[in-house]
Amino acid sequence: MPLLYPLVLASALFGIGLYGVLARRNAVMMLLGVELMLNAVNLNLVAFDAWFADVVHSGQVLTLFTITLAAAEIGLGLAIILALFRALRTVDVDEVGR
Amino acid sequence: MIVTALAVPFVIGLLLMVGRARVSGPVAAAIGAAAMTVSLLLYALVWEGRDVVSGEVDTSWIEPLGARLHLGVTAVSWPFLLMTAFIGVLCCLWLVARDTAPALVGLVLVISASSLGVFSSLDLLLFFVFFELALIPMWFVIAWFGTGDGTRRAATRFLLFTVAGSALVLVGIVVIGLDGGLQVDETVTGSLAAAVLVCLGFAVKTPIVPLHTWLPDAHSTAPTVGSVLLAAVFLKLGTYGLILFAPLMDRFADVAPYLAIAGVVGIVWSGFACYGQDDLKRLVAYSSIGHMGFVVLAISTRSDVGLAAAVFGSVAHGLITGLLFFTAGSLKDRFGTASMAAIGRGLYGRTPWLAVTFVLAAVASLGLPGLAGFWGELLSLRAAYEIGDVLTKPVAWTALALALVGVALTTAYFVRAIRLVAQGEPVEQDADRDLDRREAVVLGALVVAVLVLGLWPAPILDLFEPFTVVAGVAR
Amino acid sequence: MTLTEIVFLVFAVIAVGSALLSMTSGQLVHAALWLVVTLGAVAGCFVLMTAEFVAWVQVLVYVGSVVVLVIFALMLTRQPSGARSAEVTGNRWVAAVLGAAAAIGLGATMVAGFGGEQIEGRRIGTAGSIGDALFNDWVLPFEILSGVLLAALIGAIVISRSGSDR
Amino acid sequence: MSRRWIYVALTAALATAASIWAVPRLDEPGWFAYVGQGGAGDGPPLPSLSPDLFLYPVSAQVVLLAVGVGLLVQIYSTAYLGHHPRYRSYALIIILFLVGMIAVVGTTNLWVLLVGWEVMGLCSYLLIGHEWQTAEARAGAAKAFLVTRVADLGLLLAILVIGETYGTYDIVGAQIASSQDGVASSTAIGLLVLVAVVGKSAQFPLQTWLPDAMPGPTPITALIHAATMVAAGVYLAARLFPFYADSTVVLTAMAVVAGITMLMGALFALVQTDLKRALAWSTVSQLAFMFAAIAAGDPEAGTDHLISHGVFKALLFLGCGCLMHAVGSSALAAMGGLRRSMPATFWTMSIGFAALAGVIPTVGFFTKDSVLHAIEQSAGEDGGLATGTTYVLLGVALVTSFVTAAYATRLWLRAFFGPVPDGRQEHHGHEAPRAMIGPLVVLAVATFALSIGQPFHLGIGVVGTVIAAGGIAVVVWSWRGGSTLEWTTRPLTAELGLDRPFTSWAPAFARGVSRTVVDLDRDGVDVYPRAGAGVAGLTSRALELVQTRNVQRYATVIAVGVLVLVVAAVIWT
Repeated sequence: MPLLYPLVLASALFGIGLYGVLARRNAVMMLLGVELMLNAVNLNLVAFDAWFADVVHSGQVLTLFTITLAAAEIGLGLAIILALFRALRTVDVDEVGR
Repeated sequence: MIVTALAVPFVIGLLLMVGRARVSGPVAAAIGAAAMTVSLLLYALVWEGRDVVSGEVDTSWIEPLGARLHLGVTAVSWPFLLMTAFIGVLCCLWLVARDTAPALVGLVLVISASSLGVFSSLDLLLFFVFFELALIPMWFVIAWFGTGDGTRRAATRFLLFTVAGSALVLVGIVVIGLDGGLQVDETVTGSLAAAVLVCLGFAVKTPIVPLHTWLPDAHSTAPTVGSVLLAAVFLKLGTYGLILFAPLMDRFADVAPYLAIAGVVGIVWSGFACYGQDDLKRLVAYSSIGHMGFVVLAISTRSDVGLAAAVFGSVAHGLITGLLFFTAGSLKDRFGTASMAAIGRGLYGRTPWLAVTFVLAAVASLGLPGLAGFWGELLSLRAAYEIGDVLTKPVAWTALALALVGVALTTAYFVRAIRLVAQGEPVEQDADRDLDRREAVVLGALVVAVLVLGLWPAPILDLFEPFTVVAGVAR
Repeated sequence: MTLTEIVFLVFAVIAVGSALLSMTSGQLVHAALWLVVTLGAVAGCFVLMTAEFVAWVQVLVYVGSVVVLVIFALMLTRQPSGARSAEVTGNRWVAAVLGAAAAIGLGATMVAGFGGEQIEGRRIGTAGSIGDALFNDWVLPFEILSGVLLAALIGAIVISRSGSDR
Repeated sequence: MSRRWIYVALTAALATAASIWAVPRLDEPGWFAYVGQGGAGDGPPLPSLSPDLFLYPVSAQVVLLAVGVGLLVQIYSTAYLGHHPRYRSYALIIILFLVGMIAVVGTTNLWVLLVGWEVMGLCSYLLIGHEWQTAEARAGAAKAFLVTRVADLGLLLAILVIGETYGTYDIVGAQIASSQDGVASSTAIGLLVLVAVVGKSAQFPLQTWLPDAMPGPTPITALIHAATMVAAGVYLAARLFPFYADSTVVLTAMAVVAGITMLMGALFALVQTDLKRALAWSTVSQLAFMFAAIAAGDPEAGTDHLISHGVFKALLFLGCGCLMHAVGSSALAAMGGLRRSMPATFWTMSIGFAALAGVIPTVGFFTKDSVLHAIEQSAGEDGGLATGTTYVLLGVALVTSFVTAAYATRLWLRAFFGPVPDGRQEHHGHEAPRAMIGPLVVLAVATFALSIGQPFHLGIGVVGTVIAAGGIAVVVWSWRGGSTLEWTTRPLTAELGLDRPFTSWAPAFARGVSRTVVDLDRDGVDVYPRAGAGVAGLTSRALELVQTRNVQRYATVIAVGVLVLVVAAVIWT
C-alpha cells in the first residue's frame, strides 16, 4: 500500500478539522474540530510507524498517548464549556468574547 | 557623605510611605523636614572648593557597560543641590498641617532625594536612573493628592510627556556611552544624533515651546508642594541636564541655534499666554516657561557667562517660583481655587501680608534688579549679546531682541495680576485669613533667600569667576 | 491495486466525506454522529495499516466515550439542536481557505517527500507487541501520562462543579 | 501721632547721614572729574553689587536735593496723610525710595545704579498705586511701571554695551578707559541711554505716564514725579554724557526729543483744567529744558536746572496739596479767590510760580538763563549739534519760556484770584496745618537762596526776561479784559491723542495676541500630543482586530501566521 494514501487522507482530515476549529461558533464544535485534527495526526503516526517498521512501535505508542491526551483534553474542554455555559448562558464563542 | 545625604531622605521617605498608617501627618512632615535638613547640611558641608569634585564617591557598578557609581559635587551642581534641599525642607515644613497625608511627605522626600541624586551624579547612566526615579512619584503626587478636575489626566499627561523625553535622553546616553563612555568628566561625543536626542529630551523636561503643554495642566492640578517641586526642582532637571550634556557633545553647536530661538520664542509665547490667564497657578506655570527660556538661551550660547547665567537663573527661578507657588497655594487653600476672578480684588486690604508677599514674589519674578530674578536674566542677555562660542550674530541678537520683548511682557502680565488680585476695591470674603505661622515661616524663608541672592549674588557668581571652572563638568 | 488498497480508499472516502458533513452540519447532534462515522473510518484505516490495537483503542475511547461525552455536553448546554446553535462565524471563508491551504500544503509536502514509498505490512501492531513496547520502552512517559490524566480528571471535576457547590 | 514722627525721624537720620557725606563734596573742584584707580581689565567681570560709592559736586547737590525734599515731604505727610490707614507702608516706601535715589546718584558701579534706578521705579509704582481702590490709581500705576520698565531695558543694554566696550562696569573705570583708548560705541550707548531717560523722565514719545501718575498722593508727586525720580533721567544723561558726547546722532536725537517735549508739555499745561495735571505737564516741559541743555553739550546747565526745578516744582506741588487739602479737589474750577483764606500758601506758591515763569531773582530765572545760554553758545561749535538744529532748538526754547510764563500766570490767577466758585462762599478754603506750611516756607526760601552765586548772562538774560514778561503780560491783560482763562482748544485738551497708543492700542494688542496665543496653545500646539493620542488610538483599534478576546480569531491569526511563515520559509530556502 502506498504510504501516500494515509498521508493524504491525514492532510485532508487536518484541513477539515482546521476549518471546523476556525469557523464554527459553537465551542463544542471547535472541540470536535480539534479531535479531527488529532486524528489526522494519529493517522500519520501510524502510517509512518508501519512504513518505518519501528522496533519499539513509537508511532503506535505515541498514537495511544495522543488518544489518551485527547480524552483528557476533551474532558477538560467540556468541563470548561459547561462552566462557561453556567456563567454566561451561552457557548457561542463570538458572544463569550464580548 | 553624599551617599548619606541621599540615603537619609530616600530611606525615610520610603519608610513614611510604608508606614503611612502609623504616623500622623504633622509628625511625618516634621520627620521629613528633619531628614531634608540633614541632607541640606551635609551638602553644604561637603563643599571643598570650586576647582575639585567635592565628596567624590566612585565605585564599580555595572562593569560591562562602563557604568560606575560615581557621585560628586561640582561648582555647577552645588547651587542646584543646595536649592533643591532647601526647597525640600520648605515643602516638608509646609506640610506640617493637620490634614497632611503622611504618604505625601514620603513622596516629597523620595522626589527630593532622587533629584539630589540627579544633581550629584557624575555617571550618565546613574544620572538617568535618578532622573527616572524622580518622575514616577510625581505622578502619584499629582494623581492622588491633586485638586480640581482632571488630576488623573494631567498626571498621566505629565508622565507620558516626560517619560517620552527621558526615552530620547536614554537613547542619547547610549550613543554617548558607545562613543566615549559614561563618565561625565571623560566622555565626549561627535555624534549629531546624540546632541539632537538629548536636547529634545531635555527640552520636554525644561520645557521649551512647543513641548510645554504638559506643564500648565500638571501645575494647576498638583497640590501646592507638588507644584513647588515641579517648578523649583523638576524643571531644573531639564536645565541641569542641558548644562551637563552641552559640553559633552561637539555637535551641540548644530542644535544650539534652534534651542536658543525656541527658548526665546517660549519667553514671548508664555508672556502672551500669561497675559490671558485667569488661574494664578496656570499663570505662574506659564511664567516658568518664560524663565526657562532665558536659561535655555544662556545654555545655548555655551559660553562661560551663559553657564553662570544658566546656573544662577535656575536657582533663582527655583526660589522665586517656589515662593509664587506657595503663595498661590495659600490662596487656593483659602478660596478653594486659584482663579483670580474667584479670589477677588483688594487683597492688600483683606490679607495684607499675603498680598505683600505675592507682590514681592511677582516683582522678583519679573526680574527687578536687587531681587534674585534679575541676575539670571541679565546674564542671559549678556551671554546672548556676546554671542558665545556656538551661535551666530543674527541668531544671538534676534534672540536678544525677543528676550527683551519677553521682559516687557513679563512686567505687563505680573502688573496685570497684581492689579487684579492685590489692588482694587476690597470685597470681603469669609475665607479672608492672613498668613498663619506655618505659611509665614516658609514664605519668609524664601523671601529672605530671594532678597539675599538679589543683593548679594556673589556666592553663586563667584563659582564662575573668572569663568574657568576646571573640575567636573564645566570645561 | 490490491484489495487492501481498495478498502483503504473506500474508508478514506468515507472518512473525508463524513468529516466534511460533520464540520458543516447545521445540527450539532448530527455533527457529533458524523464524527463517529469519521472516527470509525479512521479506525478502519488503522486496521488496514496493521495497527489493530490502536484501532480498537480508537473505537473504544473515541467512539465509545469521547463522542458520548460530547453528546452529554451538548445536552447539558441545552443546545442539542436548532439552527442558531451551529452557525458559523464571520471568518468562515478565511477558515475555509486556510483549511484548504493547510490540506493542500500538507498533501503537497507529503507527495513531494514520500511519493512512491510503500508500506510493506510485515509488522502487526497486536496488543501483545504494543504492550511489550509500552511497558519496556515507554514506561516513563506512560506513567507521566497517567499523572496527566489524573490531573485532567480532577481539573474537570473542579471546573465543572457549579458555583453553589463551592 | 508720635508713631508718625518715627518715620520722620528715620528720614531725618538718613538725610543727616547723606548730608554729612555730601556737603563736604560740594566744594570739590571739577565736574564729574576723573578720579579713582580702577581701569580696564581683560574682560568685563561678572556683575557685582560692590558699593563703590563716590560723590561728585553735582551728585552731592542731587543727593542733598533728594534727601532735603524727602525730609520735607515726610514732615508734610504727617499732616497730609497721617491719618491714612496705610501711612506706615507709605512712609517706609518713601525711605526706600530715598535709599534707591542715593544709590543711583552716589555710586560709580553701574549695576548698583541700575538697582537703585529700578527700586525707584518700583517705589513710584507702589506709591502711585497707594490709593489702589480707585481705578485711575491702578491704571496710572500700571502704566507708569510698564512704560518706565520697558525704557529701562535701554539702560540695561547700555550697561552691557559699556561693559563690553570698556571692559568694566565701573563708571569711573570706563571713563579712564575711554580717556586712554578713546571713546567707542558712542552712538549705541547714547541711543540706549536716551531710551532709558526718555522713559524715566517722561519725554516724548513716552511722556503720557507722568500726567497719569497724578492719582498718587500729592507729596509723592512732589518728591518722585517732580523733584527727584523723573529728574534722575537728566542726572543719568549728564553722568554718562562723556560716553556719547561725540555722537552727533545721539545729541540731535536728544535735541529733537527735548524740543518736541518742551513745547508740547507747555502747551498742554496751558489748557489744563486740573491744577495738578497742569503742573505734571509743566514738569515734562521743564525736564525737556534740561535735556536741551545736555543736547547742547552743557550737562552742567542741565543739572543746575534740575536742582532749581526740583526745589520750585516741589514747592508748587506741595502747595497744590495744600489747596487740595482745603477745597477737596485739584480741579481749577473748585478754586479761585483763595488768596485771602490761605495767605501763606498764596505767598509761597506765588514764589514758586514766579520761579517757574522765570522771574528775577528766583533761582528759576538763573538756571533757565544758563540753559538758554548753553544752547546759544553751542551754535557754531565744532562737534555736537549742527548750527541749524541749535537755532531751531533755541527758538523752540524761547517760545516755550513764553508759554511757560503764560501758563504759570494763568494757574496762579485762576487758583488765587477770580471769583469764588458757586456754592462755596462759606468756609471756602482754610489755611493748612503748620506741618504743611513749614516745608512750603523752607522751599520758598530756598528758591531765593539758591540764586546766590548763580551765573548771569546779560544778552540772553534780557531776552529771556522780556519774553517771560511778555507771557505774563498777555495773560494778565486777557484776565483784565474779563476772560475766565478757560482755554479749551480741542486738540490740545485731548493732548493730541498721544495717549491712545498706551491706553487703548497696546492693551488691545496685548489682549488680542494673548487670546490668540491661549487658543493656539490649547488647540494649536496641543495638536501633536493629540495627534499622537489619535495615532495610538487608531493603532490600538487596528491591533484590536486581532486581540478580540475571541479564541477563534486568535487561532485564525495563528494559522495565517504559520502559513505565511511556512510559505516564506519554502520560498527563501
